[in-house]
Amino acid sequence: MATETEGGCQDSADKHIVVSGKLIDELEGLCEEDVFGCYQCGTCAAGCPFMDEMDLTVDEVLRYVILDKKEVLESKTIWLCASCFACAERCPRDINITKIMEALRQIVLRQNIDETDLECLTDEEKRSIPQMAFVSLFRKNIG
Amino acid sequence: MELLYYPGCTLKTSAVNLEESAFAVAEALGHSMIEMEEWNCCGVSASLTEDDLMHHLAPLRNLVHAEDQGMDRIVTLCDMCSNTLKQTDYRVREREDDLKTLNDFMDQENDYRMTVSVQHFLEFLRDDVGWKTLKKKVVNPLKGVRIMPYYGCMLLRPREVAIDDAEEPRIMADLIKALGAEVVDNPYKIECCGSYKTIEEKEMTSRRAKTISTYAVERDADLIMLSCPLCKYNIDQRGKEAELLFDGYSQIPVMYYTQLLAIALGLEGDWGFGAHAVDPTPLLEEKGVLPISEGST
Amino acid sequence: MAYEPKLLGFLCNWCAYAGADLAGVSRVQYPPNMRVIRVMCSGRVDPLHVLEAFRNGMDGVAVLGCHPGDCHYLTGNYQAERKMDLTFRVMEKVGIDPDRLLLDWVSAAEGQRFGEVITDFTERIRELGPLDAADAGPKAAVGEKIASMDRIRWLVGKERDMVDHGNVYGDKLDEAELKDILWNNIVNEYNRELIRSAIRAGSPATVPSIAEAVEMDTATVFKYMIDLENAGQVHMMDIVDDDPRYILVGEVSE
Amino acid sequence: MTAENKVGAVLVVGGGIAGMQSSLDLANSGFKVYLLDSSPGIGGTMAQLDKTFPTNDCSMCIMAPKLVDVGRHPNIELITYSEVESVEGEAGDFKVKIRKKARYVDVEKCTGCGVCAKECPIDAVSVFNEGLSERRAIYLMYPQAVPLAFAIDREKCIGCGLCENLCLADAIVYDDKDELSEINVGSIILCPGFEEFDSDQKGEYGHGRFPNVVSSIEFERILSASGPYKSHVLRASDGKQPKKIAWVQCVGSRDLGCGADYCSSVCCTYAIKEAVIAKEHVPSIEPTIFFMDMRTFGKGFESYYNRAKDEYGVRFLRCRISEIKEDPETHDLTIQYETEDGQLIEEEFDMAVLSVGFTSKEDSRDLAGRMGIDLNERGFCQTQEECPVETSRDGVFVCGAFSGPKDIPETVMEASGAAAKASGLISEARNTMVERKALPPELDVTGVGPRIGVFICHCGINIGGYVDVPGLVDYARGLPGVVYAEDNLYTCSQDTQKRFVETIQENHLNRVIVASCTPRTHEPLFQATIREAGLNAHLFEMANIRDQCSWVHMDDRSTATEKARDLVRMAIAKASIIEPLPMVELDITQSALVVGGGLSGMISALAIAEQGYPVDLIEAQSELGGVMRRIHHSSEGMDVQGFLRDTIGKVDSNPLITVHSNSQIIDIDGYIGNYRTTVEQDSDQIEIEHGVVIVATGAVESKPEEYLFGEDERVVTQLDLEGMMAEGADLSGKTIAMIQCVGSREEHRPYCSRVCCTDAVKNALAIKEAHPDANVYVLYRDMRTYGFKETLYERARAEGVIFIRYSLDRKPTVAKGKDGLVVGTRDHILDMDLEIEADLVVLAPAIIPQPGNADIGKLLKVPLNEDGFFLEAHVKLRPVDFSTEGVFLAGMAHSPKFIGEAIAQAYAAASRACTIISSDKFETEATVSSVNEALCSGCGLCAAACPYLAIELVDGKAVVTTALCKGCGVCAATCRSGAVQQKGFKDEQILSLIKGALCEVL
Repeated sequence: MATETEGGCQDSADKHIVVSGKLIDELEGLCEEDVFGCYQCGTCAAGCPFMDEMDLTVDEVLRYVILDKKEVLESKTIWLCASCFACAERCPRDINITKIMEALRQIVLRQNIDETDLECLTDEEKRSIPQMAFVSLFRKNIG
Repeated sequence: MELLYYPGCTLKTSAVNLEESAFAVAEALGHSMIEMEEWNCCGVSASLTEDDLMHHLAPLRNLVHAEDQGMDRIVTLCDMCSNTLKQTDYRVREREDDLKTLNDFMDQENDYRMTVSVQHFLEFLRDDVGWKTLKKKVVNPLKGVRIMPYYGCMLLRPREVAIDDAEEPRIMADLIKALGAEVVDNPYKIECCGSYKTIEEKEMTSRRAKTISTYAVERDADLIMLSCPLCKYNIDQRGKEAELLFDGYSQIPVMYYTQLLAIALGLEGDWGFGAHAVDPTPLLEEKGVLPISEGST
Repeated sequence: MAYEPKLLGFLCNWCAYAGADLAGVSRVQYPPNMRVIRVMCSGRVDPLHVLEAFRNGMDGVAVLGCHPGDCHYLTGNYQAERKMDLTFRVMEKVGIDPDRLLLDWVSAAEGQRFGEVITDFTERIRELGPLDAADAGPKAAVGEKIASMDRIRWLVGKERDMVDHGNVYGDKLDEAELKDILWNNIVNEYNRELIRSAIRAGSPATVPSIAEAVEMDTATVFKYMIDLENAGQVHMMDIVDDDPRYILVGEVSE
Repeated sequence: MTAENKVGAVLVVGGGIAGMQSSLDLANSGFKVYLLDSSPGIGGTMAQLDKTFPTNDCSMCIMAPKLVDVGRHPNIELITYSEVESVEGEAGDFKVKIRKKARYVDVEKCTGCGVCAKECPIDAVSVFNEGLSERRAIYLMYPQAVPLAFAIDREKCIGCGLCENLCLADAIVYDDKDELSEINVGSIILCPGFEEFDSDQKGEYGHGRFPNVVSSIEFERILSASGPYKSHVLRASDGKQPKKIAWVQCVGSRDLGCGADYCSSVCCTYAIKEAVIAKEHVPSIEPTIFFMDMRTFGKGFESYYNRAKDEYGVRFLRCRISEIKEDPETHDLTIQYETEDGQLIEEEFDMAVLSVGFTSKEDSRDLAGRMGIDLNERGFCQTQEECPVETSRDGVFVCGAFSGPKDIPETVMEASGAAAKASGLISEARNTMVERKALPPELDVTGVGPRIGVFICHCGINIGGYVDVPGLVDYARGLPGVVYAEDNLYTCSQDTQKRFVETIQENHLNRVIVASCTPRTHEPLFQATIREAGLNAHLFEMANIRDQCSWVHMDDRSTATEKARDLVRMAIAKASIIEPLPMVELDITQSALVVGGGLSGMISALAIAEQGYPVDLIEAQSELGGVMRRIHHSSEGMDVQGFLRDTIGKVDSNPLITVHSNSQIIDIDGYIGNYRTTVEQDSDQIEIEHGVVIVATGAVESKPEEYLFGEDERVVTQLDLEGMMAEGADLSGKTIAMIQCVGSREEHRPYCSRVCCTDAVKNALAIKEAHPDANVYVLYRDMRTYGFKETLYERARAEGVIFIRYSLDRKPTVAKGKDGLVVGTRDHILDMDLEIEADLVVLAPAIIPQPGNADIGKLLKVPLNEDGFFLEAHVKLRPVDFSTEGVFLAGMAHSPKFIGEAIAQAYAAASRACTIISSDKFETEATVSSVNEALCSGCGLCAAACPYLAIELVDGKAVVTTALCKGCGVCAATCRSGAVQQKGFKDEQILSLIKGALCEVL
């Protein structure tokens, strides 16, 4: 971590995530949310502050899980989620979407594929950004 | 009265000005903040997976240390600490078996007897001090200062740990009125500031800061009041950087509620404005709430 | 030439008027500015009389009656108290300084005190200066309109009864609550009158233009427009680029 | 409970449209009705509505006739501003304690003039106008309220006594107390209605904080002409006319966040109505509706939705928004939504309307608790699909929104249904508590010159304040034929009416003129009084010198008086030549003919038999049951085949019901009360006499012509699937793809078959329960599992059934694959092609009308609508009647519906039929047409003009069937030779009115 390799930091390597059975069974232990309860009303997407940067919209992520399309684990969206709970509070089906996003992240992290690599940060930033940001980031993005 | 204070990491480093102003305010109101003897990282951010009890250990230890000191309440300044501690407190109260596992696992510490509650400093001002008494203590009312309250999400969501109405919070608006300033209501006050995304998604956080601050500028607010050090960094620092991304955009100052409270109570001190990307001093002087001190930047 | 305030005094026959005579007999000297009207009881003085006085150019009005409990007609002075309370409120609302009205009690034996009361009142009005008729005239007229409304005179008339003996259901009312209801009616009627005069000044008028003229927010003005339309005093003539335009209706011109 | 001590009266709790309909049915079938309402006037929520879908009729215009009928029906006793305290006893004999709350106004004396409210110093929020405007402490709920009487809101009133001082009718009663009374009834109908969801609970939409966010019921008041804004569409923040209005659907429905796991059924359609009506009021308005599934499933609703989209340009956006933001300065609103292809858009709106759902009322729940009525867990009254109008307690019935969210047609059907059950229970006690006033014999006025009495009313100051009434009396005294004239303060008050009778008899008057308010509400009252004085009711004429004279010329007294003089003179001119009109009575064959032996036919037959009247049930096939024979389990878990078996058993064993199977109707002759029908049963013909006809011919499943149906036996319909599963088909491990809207909601058939979504979900659940490892996909356009059926949709998703939406322009494809069938479609969220390897494809075909409807229609002279179903008299308020008197409609012949709804409508048809056959006499209209044969040239013009076929040519002369004649007078105006005249409105009478209006001296 000491040397700051300007060129060294590149986007995280393409991950080869292995998921044997159905996604919904993988999620079983991690969160007991009734993903199938979703009727694609779009409220979560309409209320998410980070939708512009997301490759999959929030309801598309849920749809991937329902249709068991494993590519959802490679999407940028699950890492962009800042766990602000706006979607969970507003979902008419009372599904805690924030927990589902965390569970999806955990599936990847528990195959010890880390999302974050701190090379890209300048020293100055390491000093000025509040520690709570780093602690949160490590907890969320590193297995 | 004596308040058992849980600082958390950031309050000791980049948010020292929040701590100092809070200490000064507490004292001026006749209370003393006593830092916990034993405290460790609050375990931000709360783990949301069902099977992960491990990450609740850190916050639980803090609750146990408070019980050891014989106190029934922890006061926090940082929104994220308050949220994380409350979520763990809520979970162990809801599920005794988790508490039992955690208690059995902790061999050095005593068992958590659920006698401690977690209170954010804003809640303390509202519930224990009360706006009326606060208003009486204000000697230097912030007359003519238009302040936009910004709550972020950690104080209001998830609903089990909210300190106010999640859709229409009033706690900061009441505080601003008590300080004699004008409230600039706004629809962005409960939208996320970008939180820890600021590390890897700098532009996104700058855009968030610009959206929130532009609204304030259009309503000719003078400054944004908030309570969380990470929100402060994202809107203040990333907002300043947004000036490079969007020409013609200028970031308005951001302040902690404790700094404004200290000024209103007429306390002496420099409140650590140096740590702000946009120094609020010129504005405060122009509004006549701060004495024109020579040589200030 | 120094400003000499024009004053009017209503003196109740049994106490204040007698007090004034006693002052005369005792050669008590007091300024000559006040013209006196003798009434049998201070309770006879109608708010409209006071407002009419201001409308016609008086700078100050005094109503002097018996001390509470001394009234020859038992409760006349209590009625005066309530009627003048209404007058103070109306004056405050329409923008005539309530200090220009004095309500006081002078007994038949207080000749000396009568002189002092008159002298102090004259000085008070001299300080306040003359009442500009052009400005106060229309204000007093609006005040009279309010003070002559059925429901307001009924509330004032029944106030004592309802507070001391109880209303039609037999329960005694809390005075402060009754005062709020009275004040609420005065404010509403005044605001409606303001709005009517704003429309009169520039008809047809839109809600935003009225709001600006009467310095009220558009939501409140709109709420009053609904009341006025239901009462048949205002009519929505048409809607021009999304702004309804209102005209006065059934206005019997003074 | 023996027949003797059954009480012939019914208590109806709740005076909304449901309470009014059941009360009228019961009162017209010979039962005493106590109609109780907790508010000062009846009318319920419908009174608050502006227009109603799908016809856009003004709600008050279609409800007012029922309001007035209920208000003055001799068998209905109105108990307003009252609550039920307790109910003792059992079915047939209940003792009900009632608390009549102190109203502080004497209902008999108050005439509703409103002088008191004008001056009352208290401001209170008008609940009727949903807080958009204010009312006083003394208030009238709405201008057309019945009874038209004010009430004092005791909490708000400060007791200052001003209203008593102002009231001319001396109707104020300050020492009014609550009264406890007890009534004895045979059965009880609960229809207390519902409450709108309080949208303040959805903080994210800002109702209660943002002035420009209103609820849908508030918007109804905004649209209403009697509403606070006089029907101008304005917004509260600045009174401006909004340009962009957003409707937000599912506020408080389909939302676990506020404990509502059901759909409120009506919000989609009423939102479309509000958008369309707003657009009609203000063409510049741009309405947008944010929705999840567009649930326009009722009769005529789908084409209503299409017209809104195509003709009115209402924009439909399929996204449930997360919040509404407001700019605190301008109060404009911003809504962020996700488009169907995943883009996030932020858009500004001037105003937002929250389509709030239904919740149960708190005091209805308390009442049910006190009466021991079971509620379901959502607080609505628990009912069974076998009989949706019965509660858990014997003798207590339910209708309307108290048993669940429903729209007005279904409410009216359930109301008549509840009336059928309530009266069926006590049919032996019919006519026991209903007294027909003994009337003196009618005075014979033939040959006696006119002796006219003129009664002119002050109506407090409503007339007297603006018209010189005493002057009018002197003027009338001078006119020819007038022998008596007087004025009184309130002519319609009880005491004046008593004096009326004496005055007529003392002065031997044989014509009566009353100059007062509108004949529409008061003519029957005065006619009944003069009939009690021995005069024929039609020797009477009114002059409307209030609603159309004093009230509308307030600022010009002289012209008002002059106009009043003209109106009185006109009435007097006609009075001299009016004639007594005999009340024609027809005798009724007290029996019914039911066409169609399906579920609806059988239920209505049983209901009529329960009332004690014989029924002939005509069934084309050999056995009863109709399409229900192919249904094995219902969406609410009812044992369908078991219920069908024991219903058929009841029909066969009922002595009053004669079943004619394998029978065809050859001819139906006659009219109401006197029908003769020829029925052919395997070659021999029999003739049946009966009084009424109930059409219950049902409907059939159409044959799909797409998705390889008929070409591959693995493509079946939902009914086939039910049959297969009943025979235990093994579907474990199989993949089943269901396709909805096959033939429905298409260009050539623009209606929704209503039941297929729930049917598909029901069958999908059945498959999953039997074979958990089966994969079930449902391809749909809008999931229309409305009402409490939403929970089925929940359970299906929870069981892992996958729902994929398709649009009309991208229909799924079915092709033969290697071993299974390949169903191709596109995922609506991912916008990605999907292929399903299906072992079985199940289609939901459209439900189409019986082919034979056209012939039955011709025989009964009743019309069909453009979709081929029968056209009822009025889609909203007479859903089971035909415009031709005496013919009624039930079941799927009306439109596709569920088993429970068909049963409710069957009972309703029976109740409506019994209003006619429950008495042997039928009083026809008096002002019917008559033909002077000497002048009639038999040209047939009159017959062509009559919409009711009440006048026809018989051997070259026009003949009127008085029973069918509704008294409109069109034939008289069409006749070329003056042969046809309308009694009471003869040409000479109308001409006399014209002459009276013009010349000063008659």
